[in-house]
Amino acid sequence: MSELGFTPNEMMTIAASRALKGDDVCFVGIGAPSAACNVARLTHAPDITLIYESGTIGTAPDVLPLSIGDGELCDTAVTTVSVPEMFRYWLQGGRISIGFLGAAQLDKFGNINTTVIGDYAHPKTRLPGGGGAPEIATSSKEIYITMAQSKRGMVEKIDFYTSFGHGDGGDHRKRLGIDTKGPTLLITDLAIWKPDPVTKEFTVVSLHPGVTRDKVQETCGWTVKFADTLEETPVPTQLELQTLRDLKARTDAAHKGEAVSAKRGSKDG
Amino acid sequence: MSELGFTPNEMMTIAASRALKGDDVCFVGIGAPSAACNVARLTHAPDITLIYESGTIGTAPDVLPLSIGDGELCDTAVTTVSVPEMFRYWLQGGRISIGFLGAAQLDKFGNINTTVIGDYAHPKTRLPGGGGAPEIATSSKEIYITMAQSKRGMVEKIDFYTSFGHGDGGDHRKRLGIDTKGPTLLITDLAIWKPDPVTKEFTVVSLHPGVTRDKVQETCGWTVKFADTLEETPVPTQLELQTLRDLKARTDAAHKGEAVSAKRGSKDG
Amino acid sequence: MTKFLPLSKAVADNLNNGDTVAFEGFTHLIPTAAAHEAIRQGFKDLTLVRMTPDLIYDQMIGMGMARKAIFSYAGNPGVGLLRRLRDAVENGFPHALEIEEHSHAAMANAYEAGAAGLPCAIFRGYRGAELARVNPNIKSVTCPFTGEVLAAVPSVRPDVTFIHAQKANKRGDVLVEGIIGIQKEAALAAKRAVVTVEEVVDNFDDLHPNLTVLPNWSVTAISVVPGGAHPSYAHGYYIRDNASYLEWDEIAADRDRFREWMQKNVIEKTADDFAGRVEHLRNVA
Amino acid sequence: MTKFLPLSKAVADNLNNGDTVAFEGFTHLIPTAAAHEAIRQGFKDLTLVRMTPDLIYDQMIGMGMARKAIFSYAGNPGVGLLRRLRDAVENGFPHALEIEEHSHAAMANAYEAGAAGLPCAIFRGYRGAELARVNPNIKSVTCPFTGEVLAAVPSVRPDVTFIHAQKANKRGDVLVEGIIGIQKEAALAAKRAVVTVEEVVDNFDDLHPNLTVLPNWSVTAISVVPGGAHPSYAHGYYIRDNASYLEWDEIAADRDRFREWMQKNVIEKTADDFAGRVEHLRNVA
Repeated sequence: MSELGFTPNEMMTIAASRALKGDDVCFVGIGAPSAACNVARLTHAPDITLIYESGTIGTAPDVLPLSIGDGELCDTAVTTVSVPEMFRYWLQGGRISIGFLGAAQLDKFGNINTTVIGDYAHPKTRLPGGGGAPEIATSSKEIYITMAQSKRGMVEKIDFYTSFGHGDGGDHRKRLGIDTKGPTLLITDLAIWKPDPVTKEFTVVSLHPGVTRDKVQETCGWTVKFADTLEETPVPTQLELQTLRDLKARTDAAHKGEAVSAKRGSKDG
Repeated sequence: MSELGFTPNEMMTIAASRALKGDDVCFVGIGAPSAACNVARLTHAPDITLIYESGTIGTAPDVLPLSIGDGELCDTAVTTVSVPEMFRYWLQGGRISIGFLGAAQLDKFGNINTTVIGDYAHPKTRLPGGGGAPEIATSSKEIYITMAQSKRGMVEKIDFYTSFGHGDGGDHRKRLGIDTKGPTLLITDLAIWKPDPVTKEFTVVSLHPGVTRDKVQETCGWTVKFADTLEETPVPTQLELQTLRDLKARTDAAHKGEAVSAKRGSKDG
Repeated sequence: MTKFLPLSKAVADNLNNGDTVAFEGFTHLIPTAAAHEAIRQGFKDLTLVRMTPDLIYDQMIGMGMARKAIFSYAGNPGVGLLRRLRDAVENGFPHALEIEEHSHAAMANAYEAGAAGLPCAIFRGYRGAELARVNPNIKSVTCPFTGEVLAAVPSVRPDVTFIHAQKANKRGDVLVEGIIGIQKEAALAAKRAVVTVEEVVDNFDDLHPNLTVLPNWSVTAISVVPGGAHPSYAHGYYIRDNASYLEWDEIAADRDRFREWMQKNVIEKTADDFAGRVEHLRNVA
Repeated sequence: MTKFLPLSKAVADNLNNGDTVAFEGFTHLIPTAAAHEAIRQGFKDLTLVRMTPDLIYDQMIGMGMARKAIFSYAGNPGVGLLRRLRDAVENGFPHALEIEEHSHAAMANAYEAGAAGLPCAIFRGYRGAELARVNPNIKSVTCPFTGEVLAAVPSVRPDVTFIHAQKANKRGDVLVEGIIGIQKEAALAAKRAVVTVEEVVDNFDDLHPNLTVLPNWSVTAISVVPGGAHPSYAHGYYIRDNASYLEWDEIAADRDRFREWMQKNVIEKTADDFAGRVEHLRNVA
C-alpha cells in the first residue's frame, strides 16, 4: 500500500474495470482480467456479460474463480454450454465484444507470448501455452490487455507469437485477412496505453497517480512513446476500492478451502 | 382382412419387426418403419434403441408419432438432442446399427427415390425429398427397407437417386468408398427379400402366408428373382397382432385429436 | 439487447422484401403466428430457408411471397405432399419457384456453420446421392490429413430468423426445450433473430444450467403470442394438432379453397387469435 | 451395452501400453481416480490427450508413463506451471516427451470432429499465431464457396477416453451436468469410453429431457467412485479443493518430494480413498 491509499495493482484492476461498459460481452481470461471484469460488474456495469471459456455465459460469481471452470461460474450463469459450442457459436460466431487477456511476454504491438521462453523445441522455460488466446485475439471485436510492468514481461521482441496483436504494426492484421480490431487498450500497474492510430505501437495516454514517465520506461523493455497530452488516471473511488477489496477478501477465504455450498444440481435423486 | 386373420400390411409390419434385435440402435423413418420398430420394442426387443431424426434418442412412444417430432417421442426418450448433434454425433458418428427407410420408388438394388417423378427440373410429381435418407443410407451400418408392393413403386429404373443402395449392384458401394453394408433386407406386404451376395439384386427368400410367386411378380416392376429354397414367413402370433392393433388403435385415437397430456416441461413457473 | 414488441411491429421492423428468411421449427415450435403476420404484411420476393418447410411455407408460396426455397424435406409431416409448393414447382402457379434442395444432414450442418460464423460446413454426405448433381451448392473438400473427400455446403446465414419458444424472462433471455431441433443454430446464424414466446416469467433462476437458453443480447426482438406455434405444439403448453395437419392436405389441394381459407383464417385474423386455437389442446396433466 | 465394473478392472480391461488416451475434464469433473488407477497399474508409452492437462497428467508424465502429450493449455489452472511436464520438456526427465500443441479452439473442434466421425475439423483459427509454424498437424482448407482459407486439424480419436460424471442410472445411462466441458465429445470420439460416477440412481425419469446424457450403449464401462474427481469437483456433490491445487505447485517442484507424494498418496492407495478426500468439501446447502 502506497501513501496514496491503494496499490499499483489495485489501480491497474480498477482502471481496467472502467474501460468496460454495460453492453459489453467479455471473454474473460483468468487473473487480473477476471478481477477487472467483476469489479466493473459490481460497480458501474451491472449488466455486463462475462463469459469464461469453460462455457459459462453471463456469469456473476460472488468470489473470483481460481480456475476458469469453478462451480460458482456455472451456479450464477445465464446458461452453461459445452466447450465446442463456446468456441464455435460464441467466440468464432463473432459475439464477443471484448477479449480480455493477460500476458507473460508482450511486445509494443500487442503480440503476446504465453508459450515458451527461449526456443520452442528446446525451451528455457516451458509456459502453459495459449489455451483460448490464439482465437480470442482474432475473433473478439477488440482486445484489452492487462499486466504488471516489468522488463522481463514487456520486451522488444517476444520469443513466441502465441496470439497475434498488430504483428509488425500498421495494417499487418488487415494483410492477414483479420478484420477485427485487435488490441485497443493496455492497462498496466503504471499507465494506460493505446495503440497509435497508424503505427499501432502502444503509446502511454494516461499515467496512474504518482507515476512518472521514468518509472514507466524503467519497467518496460522497449523505448516508450508517450502521447502529446498525457492524462492522469483518476484515483480509485471509495466504491471501486471497497468493491475490489471485498471481492479479494471473499476470494482468498474461498480459495483457502472455506466451503461455499455447491448448489443447483439436477433435481432428481 | 383376409381369411388368414391378418392383412398383408400387418404381415409386413410384423415381419419387419422380427428382423430387429434388442441391441439394435435404429434410426427410424416415419410410417411403416415406425410401426415395425415399435412392435419390436413392445414384443421381443424391449431394450431396442429407437432414434428419430428430430433428436429423440431411446424413445418409447405409447402411440405412433404422426410426424418425426411429436411430443410423445421426447417425453419418453432417454435424451433429446439438437438436430445437428443427431446428424453429426449419432448418425455420421457411426452409432446407428439399422437405418429403417420407406420408399416412393425403389429399384432392385435398393436405391430409393423420394424426390421427384419425372425430370428433376420439370417434375411430373414433386415429392417431399430426401430429408435424412441420403446420409442414413450410407452412415447406418445396414439398411432395412419396407414398402407395400406396386408396379409404380418397385421399378426397373428409379427417376432420381435420392439415397444410394447398391447402385448398379456388385461392389458399387465399395467403389464409391462407402464402407457400410447398405440395404440388407426388404420387407414388403408380400415377401421378404435379401440382396444376392454377389450381384446385390434383391431376391425373394420368404413368401408371406398365402402369397404366390405370381402375385409377387405382378406387383413388381422388375423381373423377380426367387431364392432356390423359398421359406414361408411364419404367420403373426397372437401377441404380435394384438400389439400392432392396439398400437394402431391408440395412434388413430390420438391423431384424431383426443388429447394426450403434454408432460415434462421445465420445472419453473 | 432484445426488445419486447407486438408481433406486428417485430415483423415489420425485421423483415424486408427480398430477404433471406428462416421460419424454423423441427415439427415442434413452428413459428406459425410470425409467418401469418408476415403473410398479412404481404412481403414479396423472399428466399425461404427451412429444413422442413411445411404448412407455413406452403401458405407463403401459395400466396406468391417466395422467390426461392432452400430446404431438405418439403412435406406435410406424416401426411404427404405440400400441394401449394407442388403447384409452384410443377406448374409455376402462382409463379415459378427456384429451389435449392439439400439433405437434412447438409442443412443441419449449414445452420451449425452459420451459427459458428463459418463460410461453409463439411461432412460425410451425399455419397451416391443425386442431389449433388442438380444442386451447384454441393461441392467437396479434401481432408488434408487423410485424403478423404468430404461434402461441403455453404453455411446458412439468413437476414432474419423467426422461431417460437416456450418462454422468455423479463430480461429477455429465451428458453427452448423439448425437441430443440435447429432453433438455436437458426437464431444464431441470422443477422436478426425474432422470437415469439408462450409467456414471460420473472426469471430463470430455477432452470437447470445446461438448458437451451438464448441470452437477451443474442435476440433482436421478442413477442408474446400464446398458442403461436399452432397447429404445431409447444412442449409443456399444448400438444400437436394432428387433425389440422390432416385437414391441410384437403385445403391446399384446391387453389380457390386455399385462397378462401387464407382470407378467412390468416388475412382477417391477428396474432391474438392463436390463444383460442390451442385451448382444447392444452395440458391437462 | 455398458458394464458396471470395479475401477481396477475397468482400467485393466480398457487401457493398454501404447494407447492414445484422454482423461478429460475441463476444470470440473476431472477423472483423477481413473488416472491414479492407471498410474498404479503402471502403463507405459501412452499418448496423453487433453485440452487442459493439469495435475493428473503432470503426475503421469512425472512417473514416466507418457511418450507424447497432445494439449492446448498445460498449466495448473489459476496457479501456474506444471513442473513435472516442464521437467520432461526442458530436461528430458524422467525421459523426453514429444508434444503436439494446439489452441483450445482447435482441440475443441478436433474432439467434436472425432465424435462426429470425421477425419478433420475446420475452423477460423491460428491466424498470425506461431503454433501453426511448429505443429505439422495444423494445416488449411480453402472454402470452395468463398475462397477463405480456414485452419484444419486432424480429429481426435482416442483408443480410450476416461471421464468422471455425476451419476449413472441402473441401466447404465450417464448424466454429466454443470460445466459439461468437452466430456460428451471426448467420450463419443473414443473407441472405448470408461466413466467413473459419484453414484448410481434407479432411473433418470425426473431429468429434464435436454440434459447431457450418454446412453448406456455409448459407454463401455462404468465404475462407481465417490469423490473420484478430487481435487477437482463434481457439481452438486462437492466443491473444488483449491488448496490442493495450490499445494501441488510445491510438491511437483521437487523430484524427490514428488516421488514420495506419489508413493504415499497414489501407489499405496486405492479408489476407495477418494470418498474421504471430499468429505470436508461436500455440499452443506
